[in-house]
Amino acid sequence: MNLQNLDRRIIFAVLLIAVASAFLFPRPLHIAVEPPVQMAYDTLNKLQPGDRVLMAFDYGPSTMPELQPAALAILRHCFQRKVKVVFFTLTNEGLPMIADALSQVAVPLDEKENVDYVNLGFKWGGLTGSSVIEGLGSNMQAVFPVTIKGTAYHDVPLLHDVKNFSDFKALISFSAGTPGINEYIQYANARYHIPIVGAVTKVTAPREFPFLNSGQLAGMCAGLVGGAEYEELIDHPGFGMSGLFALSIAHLVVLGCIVAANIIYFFGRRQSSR
Amino acid sequence: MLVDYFFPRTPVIHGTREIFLNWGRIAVTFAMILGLINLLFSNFKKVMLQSRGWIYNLILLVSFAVTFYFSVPYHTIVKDGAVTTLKGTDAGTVGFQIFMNVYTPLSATMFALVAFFIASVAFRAFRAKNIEALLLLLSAAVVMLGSVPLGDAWFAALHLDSVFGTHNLSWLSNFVQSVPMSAAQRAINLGVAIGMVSMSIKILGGIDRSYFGGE
Amino acid sequence: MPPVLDHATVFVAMIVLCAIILYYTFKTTAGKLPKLRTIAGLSAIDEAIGRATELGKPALFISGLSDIDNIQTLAALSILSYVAQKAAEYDTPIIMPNVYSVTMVTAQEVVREAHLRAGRPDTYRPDNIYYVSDEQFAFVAHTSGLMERERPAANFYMGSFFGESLILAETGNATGAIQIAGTAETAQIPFFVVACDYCLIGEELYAASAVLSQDPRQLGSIKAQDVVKLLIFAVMIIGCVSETFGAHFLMNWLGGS
Amino acid sequence: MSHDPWVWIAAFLTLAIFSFLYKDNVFYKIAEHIFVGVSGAWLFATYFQSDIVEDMLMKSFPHFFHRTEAPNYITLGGGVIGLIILLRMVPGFSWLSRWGIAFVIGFQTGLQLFSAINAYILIQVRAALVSLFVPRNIGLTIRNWLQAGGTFTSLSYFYFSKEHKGAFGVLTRIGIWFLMISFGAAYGSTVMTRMSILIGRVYFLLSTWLGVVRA
Repeated sequence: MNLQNLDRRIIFAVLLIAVASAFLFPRPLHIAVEPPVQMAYDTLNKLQPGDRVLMAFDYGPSTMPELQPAALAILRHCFQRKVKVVFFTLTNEGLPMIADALSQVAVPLDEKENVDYVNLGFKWGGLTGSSVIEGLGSNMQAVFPVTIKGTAYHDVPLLHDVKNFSDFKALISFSAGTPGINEYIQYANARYHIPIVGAVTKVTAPREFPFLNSGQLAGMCAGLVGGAEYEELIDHPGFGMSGLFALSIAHLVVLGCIVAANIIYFFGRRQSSR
Repeated sequence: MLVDYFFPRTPVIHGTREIFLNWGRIAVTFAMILGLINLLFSNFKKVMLQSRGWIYNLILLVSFAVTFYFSVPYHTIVKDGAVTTLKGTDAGTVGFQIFMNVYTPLSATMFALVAFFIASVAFRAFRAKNIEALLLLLSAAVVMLGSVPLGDAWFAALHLDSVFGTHNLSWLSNFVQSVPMSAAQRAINLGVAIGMVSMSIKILGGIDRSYFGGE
Repeated sequence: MPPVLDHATVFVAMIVLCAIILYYTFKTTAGKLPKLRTIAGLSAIDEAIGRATELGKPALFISGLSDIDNIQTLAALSILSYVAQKAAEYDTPIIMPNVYSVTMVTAQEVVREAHLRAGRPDTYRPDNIYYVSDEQFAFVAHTSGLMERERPAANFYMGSFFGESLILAETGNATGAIQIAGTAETAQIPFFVVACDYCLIGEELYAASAVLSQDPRQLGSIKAQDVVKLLIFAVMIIGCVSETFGAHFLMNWLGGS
Repeated sequence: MSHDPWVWIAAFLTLAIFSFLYKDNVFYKIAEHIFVGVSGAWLFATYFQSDIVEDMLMKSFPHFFHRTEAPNYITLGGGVIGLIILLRMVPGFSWLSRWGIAFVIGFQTGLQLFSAINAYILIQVRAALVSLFVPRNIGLTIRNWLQAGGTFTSLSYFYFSKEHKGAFGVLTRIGIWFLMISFGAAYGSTVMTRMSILIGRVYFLLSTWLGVVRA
């Protein structure tokens, strides 16, 4: 048998089994919390019961494994602090993400819709979302006259005396691209000075570091790892934690493939040169 | 467009740009109708002729029809005297359920196949046959190890940190990405941009018309 | 959003670039064509079509996952024009599934013209160039299935690709096809480089259509691109040296701090 | 184990796509054709609702939708371009569709020409201008040499007017090394994102569907 042309289905099977067993037999990983995540946690931990925050779910199913862990952990943290949450999204794909977060966190914690949280739904704000963000800064009711369930804005107790960004303590952006966190920094933070906390995908994280350094971002979770770190901070392990273990295992499988391929290659070359 | 860039604060011109972008989006929807007619017609033909595998073409037509029926129309709901209009794609409709439980898993699973191919390519193509291949696989391995907590944990377990201090694997991975990788990518981007400018000028000047079918 | 430079700077740069490109484009005549280095992926096109012909299998062409408004797609269709002509001469069918209907329509024109040039208008099959879905992964699901069933012997991936690049390239590899890719998407180049037989890297995609056409004006435009690069080399050397000695005039002109 | 029939549908489709890794089969073919059908109809529904109905018809004929704002007929322009593209299907008028396509190409080419010069040429060149000697900081000096040298040599690979031979060949060879390091690093850094999508699907199967893993 020629190992150099190993049936690739064997590799597929190894990877699938490795990932599945990582979930079935999880091992606790020692997670060091990075400063950006700690900053995010500290910012939200300072909130008082009754304070309000905005949550923007600007991502869809394809980036869900990366961003949902952070979203769930941060939402749970807010509810633990008795902070009231207003949801919206600038992308149509964000709606199911909000629905999923609510069913996983708000429903089990028995939070009341329209009192403890409200979902304003989706609004197209142009390619950069600027028209919606500007609107939220000046007159929120004009942008979202009704909630996603069709309740009129003034009939929602939570929104009773809410006019614009100044009635919120923070804007939390779960962002997969544009429109997303950079637009909130550019329009909402620069003009209305609302603190921005964010969760972004691992690949887009490097370009956000300058904003963390300049203080335009008050904290950030990057990818699944960031989500796992936040879970560690609120002491509620979830998908982020178990996912991170699976992720490490998957990386090892890929590295193993590279190592195995090279060993086989050198061994084969020696034999043929003889 | 060029005019818009140089006079961005002129409201009339800026408005024109918005209008053009808007027209573009509307035109795309009409263009999609053209594609859908092509798709439905060719599948219908195969079903009618009962050509090889026609049953799958029928499955395609049926799933299109079912989704179309549930998601395209607007529904008016009267509840407690209040009238709300729901789109067939809004949360809570059957169309939305199809999106969440048919479209989304299909799309995500298709995307997930990439993970398997990443592993199979690692086995097939990352062999140190020459210097180029060696550099390729070394930088890949460093960045991969540096991006999961395991890499630095091993680094510490081997007591390498007593020699290198904070210059651990995640430091090295960041260095590789921010220096040689960004330098090479800058060169690629420069080349791409120059090629793009020259291609644009050829198109705007009518020098390259091959995409139009020659003439 | 990248930082926006002073408009005067951009304006000057644009005038200079356009002037260089137009000058060389119109100066070059059939008499003295510029000598260019060989581009590995291009010489392989004939070989790939030839092999498909030997095996009696079709060739597969994908013009990327962007609409016609992306310049990469236009570059891809230029290459298609050459590939389709070669394939028509050898009487090998080209299959081309599409993500966008306008690309499909344009590609049909391109292939029809190519068959006319090859003198084989009778073998043109518009049904082989068809629309699949605007959705990225539905298109990929269809195309992967197609590769397994039709087993094309030559696969061309030209244009802009995204997360799906590796699915196409690895499925194609498993079916034993010769694969030639070309993209200017920086994030996908690595996948094509490792998984395909040949890959046009970045700018090579744009240069390809000019080289394939052997049209003096188009070749002149490549000469112009090289002159622009010489200019950039000069700016880099002067800039780095002057930065070393603490003179920041170039940096300031480019809007740096 | 889930009792929701929608979850079972999603699980079936997930497994059907994964089965392609073994080989092409009936289940994959079913899933593939469902995907093409459903995605076509669903995307059309969202485009139709947001672009044709809300952006075009509602703005042009507001009274018809019981709205009070003034009609804005300009949005109909997108519809006109769209119809021109559709004329392709009418024999004898297909030449007109070229005009619709030409509009889209011309518009976008102008747009891209501009951003290419600004973002990809000037700003990239600027980033490559670094000081080649930083007093009392050897680390930064080396870093800057790698930055500038990497860009310079990699760009020389894209110089077409000269064969890669002699002294120029050495330069391009180093350029290729930088390109290879960058490809390896880019590959390594995407592993994480791609793997997390696979992990999301496996988690769906084990937790949402089978319920053997608790969050």
